[in-house]
Amino acid sequence: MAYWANGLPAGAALALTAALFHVFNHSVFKSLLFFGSGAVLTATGERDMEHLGGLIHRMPKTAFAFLVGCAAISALPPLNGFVSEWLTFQAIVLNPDLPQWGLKIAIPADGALLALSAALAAACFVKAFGVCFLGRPRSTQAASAREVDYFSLAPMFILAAICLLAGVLPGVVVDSLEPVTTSILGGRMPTQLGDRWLSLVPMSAGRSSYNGLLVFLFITASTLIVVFLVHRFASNAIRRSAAWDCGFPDPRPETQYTAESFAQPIRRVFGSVVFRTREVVDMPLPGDMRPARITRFARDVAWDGLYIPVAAAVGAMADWMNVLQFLTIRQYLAFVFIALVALLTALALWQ
Amino acid sequence: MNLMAEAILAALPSWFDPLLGILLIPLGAAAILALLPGYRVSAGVNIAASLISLACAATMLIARPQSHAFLIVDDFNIVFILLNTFIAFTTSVFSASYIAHELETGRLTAWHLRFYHAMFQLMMFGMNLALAANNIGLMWVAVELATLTTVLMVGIYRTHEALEAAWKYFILGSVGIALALFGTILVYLAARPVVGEGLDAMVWTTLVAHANGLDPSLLNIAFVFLLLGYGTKVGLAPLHAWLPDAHAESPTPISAVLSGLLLNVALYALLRFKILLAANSAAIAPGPLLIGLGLLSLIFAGFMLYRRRDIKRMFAYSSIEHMGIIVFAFGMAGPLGNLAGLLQMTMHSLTKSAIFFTVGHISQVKGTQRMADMGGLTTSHPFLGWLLVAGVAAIAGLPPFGVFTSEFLIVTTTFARAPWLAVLFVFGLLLAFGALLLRLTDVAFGEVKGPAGPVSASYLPAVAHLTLVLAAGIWLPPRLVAWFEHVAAMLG
Amino acid sequence: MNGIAFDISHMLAGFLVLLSFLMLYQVRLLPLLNVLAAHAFVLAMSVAWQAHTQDAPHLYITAAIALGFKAILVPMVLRRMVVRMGIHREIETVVGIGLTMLAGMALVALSLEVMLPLTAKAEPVVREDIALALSVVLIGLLMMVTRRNAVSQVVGFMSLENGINLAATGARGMPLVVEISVAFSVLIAFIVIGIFLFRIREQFDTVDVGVLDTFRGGLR
Amino acid sequence: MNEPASLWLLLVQFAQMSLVICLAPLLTGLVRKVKARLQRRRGPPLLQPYRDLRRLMLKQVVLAENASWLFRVVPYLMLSITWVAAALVPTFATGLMFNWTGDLIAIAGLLGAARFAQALAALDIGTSFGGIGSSREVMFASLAEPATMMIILCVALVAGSTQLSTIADHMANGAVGLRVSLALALIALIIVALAENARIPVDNPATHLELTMVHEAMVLEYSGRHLAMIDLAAFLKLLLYLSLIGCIFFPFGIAQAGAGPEYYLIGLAFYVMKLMLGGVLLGVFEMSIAKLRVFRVPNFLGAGFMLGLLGVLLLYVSRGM
Repeated sequence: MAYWANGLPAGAALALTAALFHVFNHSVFKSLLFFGSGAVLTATGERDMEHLGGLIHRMPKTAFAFLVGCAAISALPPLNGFVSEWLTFQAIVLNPDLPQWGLKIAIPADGALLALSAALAAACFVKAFGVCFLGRPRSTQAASAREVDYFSLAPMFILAAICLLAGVLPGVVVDSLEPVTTSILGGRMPTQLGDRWLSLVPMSAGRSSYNGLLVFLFITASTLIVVFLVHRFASNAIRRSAAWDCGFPDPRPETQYTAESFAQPIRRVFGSVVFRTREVVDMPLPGDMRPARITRFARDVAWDGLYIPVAAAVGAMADWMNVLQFLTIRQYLAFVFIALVALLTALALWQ
Repeated sequence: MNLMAEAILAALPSWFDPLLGILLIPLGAAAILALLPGYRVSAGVNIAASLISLACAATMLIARPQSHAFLIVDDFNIVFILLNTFIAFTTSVFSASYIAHELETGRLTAWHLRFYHAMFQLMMFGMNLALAANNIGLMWVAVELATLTTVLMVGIYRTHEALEAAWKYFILGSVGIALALFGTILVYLAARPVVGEGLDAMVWTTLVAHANGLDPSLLNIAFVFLLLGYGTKVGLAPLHAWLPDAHAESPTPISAVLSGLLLNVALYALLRFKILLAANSAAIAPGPLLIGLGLLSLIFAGFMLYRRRDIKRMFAYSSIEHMGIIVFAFGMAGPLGNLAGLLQMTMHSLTKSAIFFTVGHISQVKGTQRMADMGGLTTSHPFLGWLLVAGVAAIAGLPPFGVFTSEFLIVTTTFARAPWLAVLFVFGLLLAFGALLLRLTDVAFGEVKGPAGPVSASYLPAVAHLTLVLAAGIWLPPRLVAWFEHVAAMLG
Repeated sequence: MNGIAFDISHMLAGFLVLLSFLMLYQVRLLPLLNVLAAHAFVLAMSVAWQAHTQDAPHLYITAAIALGFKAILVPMVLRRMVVRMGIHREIETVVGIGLTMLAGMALVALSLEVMLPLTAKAEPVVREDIALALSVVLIGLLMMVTRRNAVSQVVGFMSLENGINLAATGARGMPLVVEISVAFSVLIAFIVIGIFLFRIREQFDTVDVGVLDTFRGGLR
Repeated sequence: MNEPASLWLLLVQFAQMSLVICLAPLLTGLVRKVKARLQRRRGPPLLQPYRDLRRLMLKQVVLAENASWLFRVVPYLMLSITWVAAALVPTFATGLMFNWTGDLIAIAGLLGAARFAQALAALDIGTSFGGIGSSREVMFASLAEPATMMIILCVALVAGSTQLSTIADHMANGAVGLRVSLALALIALIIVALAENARIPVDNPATHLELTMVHEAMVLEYSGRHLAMIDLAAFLKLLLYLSLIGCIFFPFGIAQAGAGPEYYLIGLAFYVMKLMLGGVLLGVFEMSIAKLRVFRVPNFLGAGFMLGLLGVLLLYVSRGM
C-alpha cells in the first residue's frame, strides 16, 4: 500500500505478490496441519497435547506429513513458507527513501515484527510436533494409536508435495500471480520462468535472488555425500539401550517436557509484556509434604484494554439515560415546552 | 399486469368509488361490530372489513380515482394507504387468535371485545381519512380521532400501568395535537392572502401550487409547530415519552398497529407539510431540523435499549429508533434519501408488526413480558423462537432483509454529502444493533425459562410480513422502485 | 375593519392574555376554576365579536360552545369533583409563583417578537389576534409544566385550547373552525371524565399516589 | 551463471566447500588451546578435534529404545544444511559460481532449519534433558532470529542488496566509510553469534551440568558417528559466523569476482589470518566473562535485537535527511 501510494508500481507489485504468495502457502500448509491434527484426533480421540506423545512410532506417515507442514509454516528454506517470507523481506528492503516519516519508522518496525513472528511460529511448531509426535506416550489412547487409513493420508502427502514444489519452484507461482498484480496495480514483477536455473529474481538480477531448486539440490547432494562418506569409512554398528537418566530411574512419562513447560521460557520472556502473565510459585517449607504449586495468571490485554472500557462506557451512558424512562408526565411536557421555546427563539433570532 | 387491471375495472360496478370504500367500510364495520355480541362473529367481520378495504386500496392502485377538495389519492399517499390497509388486515387476522386467547385467560371480557373491535375499525377509519384527506384541517381532525381511539384501546386492560400509560399518552397526545392545530392555523393564515379566504386556502393541492407565493417566515413558524405537534405523534426523541408505555401496556395487536401504522400516518402528515416547505424556496430548509430530530431519537433510543426489561417496551424504543432513521432519511432528502426513507418506512412497518405478532404469542405463552423470565425460546417453541430471531435480525438491519437495503442507501447518501453526519448515524445504528442482539440472545437461546406449553398461534401474518421483507431485501421489482422514485421526486 | 371593531377585538384578546396571567397567579384550586370560567367567557365574547365583524354566522356556534361548555359546564363539573373527591386544594407549584410570572412575561415578549414581524402583510387585527393567541398558548403550556396538581394542569390545557380557538377565529374565513372546536371539546370532555373515572387525586403525574412507588424504580 | 560454466569455476567452488569443512575443527581446536593457555595449562593439541571426530566416527552408536527414525536422520540433515550454509558464505573470494543461489536470508533460514531439526531430535527421546535443551534453544532462537533479520536488513540497506557477494564487494571497494549503523550491526552480529554457537555468556560448550547446558542438553543422547556429525556441524557453524563477520565487516584482502588464481591465494591467506584472529579473540573473550543466568540471556539477546533495529532505523532516518 505504501509503495503504491508513493507511486512505485514495481515495489507495490512485489509486495502484493509476496502477500498473495503467502496467502497461497498458508492455505496449503495450514490445511495440511489441520488434516494432521484431524488424523491424530481420529487415531487417539484426544486433542489435548498433554495426553499425546510418541505418535511417531505408531503413526509414522502422519508424523512425516505433519513434520513437512511444521517445517513449511516455520519458513524453513527448501519449503514454500521461506519463499514468501523472503519475498516480503525483499519488499521491505526495496526502497527505504519513502518521503513520509511515518512509513520510515513503520516499515523497519514491520520487518522486526515479521522476523519475531517467524521465529515464534518456529518455536510453536517445534512444541506442537515435539510434544505430540515425539517422546513417550502420555496416555493409553496415545499408546494404542493406530495409523489412519490411506484416504486421509493421501491429501496430506499431496499438500506436503505442493509445499515442497512451491518452495523449490517459486517462479511458477509468482508468474501465475502476475495477472492479478497487473489487474490491480498495473505494475508487475519481472517474469521469473525465463531466467536460467529458475531462480527467483524480485527486482533485477544484480540486487538479490534466491534459487529454491539449487538450494534443495545442494542440500540433497551434500546429504548424499555425507551419508556415503560416513557409511564408507565410519562403523555402522548400532546398539539399543536405556536412555540416560542421570541416576533417577523413573520411567514415568510425566518426567518429559509437556507443552506447558516447553513454552514456559518464551512465556516468561514475552508473556509479561504482551499478556501481563504473572507466575506465583508456592513452595512448601522444608518438611511440609504437600506438593509445590506454580500458578500462572494471564490477561488478554486487548479484551481488558479495549472491549471492556467501551462496553462500560455504553453501559454507563445507558444507565444515565435510563432515568428518562421514569419521569412524570409533567417533566415530559417540559421537554415539549423547552423544544418549542428553543425553536421559536431560534427562529426569532434567525429571521 | 395491465391486462389483468382492465379485467378488474370492467368487472367493477360504475358507481363504486374505492376512495369512499376505504372510508365507509371501516365506519360501517365499526357500527356493526359495536352491536355484535358474539366474539367469533365479530372477529370474522373485523377480518372481512379489513380485507375489503385492502381490496379497495388495491383497486385504487390500478384505477386512480380523481381527487377533489376534501379527498385526494396521489402517488404519495397511495403508498401509505396500501401499507396501512395491508397491515391492518394482517393485524386483524392476528388479533382474532390473540383475543381468543385473552378471552380464555379472562384478561378481557365479552363487553371489552365489542368495544375493542368497534374501536379497531374506527381507528382504521380515522387513519384512512387522515391519509386520504386533501384538506389539512380535515387531516388534523382525522389524526386526532385516530389518537383518541388508540388512547381508549391502550387503557383497555384497566391495570394500573395500562391506565397510567393511557393517561400519559392522552395528555401528551392532546398537547401535541393542539400544537399541530396551531401550526395548521398558521399555514391557513400564510395561504389566505395568496389563495383567498375560505375552504380552498386549506386544500393541500392548491397550497402546493401556490407554495412559492406563501409568506416564508410564517411558513417557518408553522413548520416548527407542525414538527413538534405531529413529531409527538411520530414519537421523535424529546417528544417520545408516551410511546414506550403505550406499546408495552396495550394489547399486542394495538401495539402492532400503533408502531406499524399510526406512526406512519403522523409521519405522512409531517411530510405533507415538508413538501409545502420544500416547494417554497425562501422558507428555511426543513432538512436540518428533521436530521437533528432524527439523529437525536436514533442515538437516544439506541442507548435506552440497553436497560429495558420488558420485551414490548424494548421494541417500542426500537420503533422510536427506526422513526428517527426514517425522519433522518427524509431530512437528507434528495431522490435517494427520500427513496431510502420510503423503503425504510415500509420495511419497518412490516418487520415491527411481524415482531409484535410473535412477541404477542410469546408473552401469552410465557405469561409475562419481562425478558428475564423468558428464555430458550428456540428450544421450547422452535417456530416462534426462530420467527422472533428472524424478525430481530431484520429490524437490526442484517443483510438479507430489506431494512439493510434501505439503511445502506441512507448511509451512502449521507456519506456522499456529510461524512461526519454519516459517522454519527452509523454509531447510532451500531448502538441499537448491539442492544437488540444482546437482548435477543437472552430470550431466544440459552436454557428454557418459563412455561413451555403448546401455543395455538396464527403464524401466517408474521411469516407473510417477513417473507415480504426478505423478498424486498433480495430483489426490488423495478415497477415498485420506479413508483417510489416518482414519490421521492415529489417529496423534493 | 374600522377603528372601533379593531379596538374591541384587540381589547378582548388582551383581556384574555391578562386572564391567563391571572391563572398563573392563583394559589388555590377553586379560584383557579373561576378564572378559567372567566377565561372561557371572554373567549366566547371575542369569538362572537369576530363572528359579528366577519359576519361569519358559523362562528356564533363556536361562541355558543365556548360559552356553554367551557365557560359554565366544565368549571362546574370540575368544582363539584374537587369538592366531592376531596382533591387537594392547595396548588403546589414546581417553581415559585414570581418566577413563573416572569417566565410568562418572557413568553409573551417572545410570541410578540416572533409573530409581529411575520404577519406584516396581514391586516392588523389578524396580527394582533395571532400574536396574543400564541402567548395564551405558551402560557397555558407553561402552566401545565409548572403545576403539580392534576386539575390545575387540566385547566392549563384548557386555557391553551382557548388560545388556539382565539387564533382559529382570528384567522378570517378559516373553514372547519366549528368542527375543530367540537373535536376539542370532545377531547376536554374525555379528560374531565378521565379524571373522574381514574380518581386522580394527588399527583397528576401518576394516576394515583399508590402507583407512584411501584412503577418508579426501574421495573419497566 | 554470468560467464560460461568453466571447469575452473566449479573447481574453485569445490575448493571453497572443502576448505570450509577442513578448517572448522582447526578453528575450535585453536579456541580451546587459547582458553587453556589463559588458564595457565597446556591444553589439548590443536589437532585434537580431528582425532575426536575420527574416534567418534569409528565407535559404535548407542541408541535409546524410544529413538525414532527422526533421531537418526537429523545428524545427517544438520551437517549437510550447515555445510551448504557455510559454503554460501564467501571466504577467500566473492562472486563464486553458486553465490546467487541463496543470499543472507537464505543462510539465516538454513541455520534456522538446522536448529529446528536439532530441537526436534532433542525431544525425541522423551527425557527431561532433551526437553530443557530444546525449550531454551527455541527461546533463544525466538530472540536471536529477529536480531539476525535486523542485521541483514541493516546491511542490505547499506549495500542495496541481500546477496552476500554483492555486499562484500560493496563493502570492500564501495565508499562506505564509517557508518554508525554498521557498527551497531557488527555488535549485534557478535551477540547473535555468541548465542547461536552456545559460547560462554549464553551457554557453556564444555559443561555437562544439567541446569546450565542448552546446546549440550540437546545432543546428550547422541553417540558415535551421529555425535561426530553434530559436533562437526557445530564447528562449521562457528566458522560460518566468523567468516560472515569477516566478509561483511572486514572484507579487505578478499579476491574480487573473476580475478586470477594469485588473488585467490592472497585472499586465502587473509581469510586464514582473519579466522585465527577471530579464534583468539573469542578465546580471550570467553575467559574474560562468566556465564549469564538463563533468564538474563533474553535481556542480552534483546539488546542485540534493539541494536539491530536501531541500526536500521538510523539508516532509514539518515537517508531521509
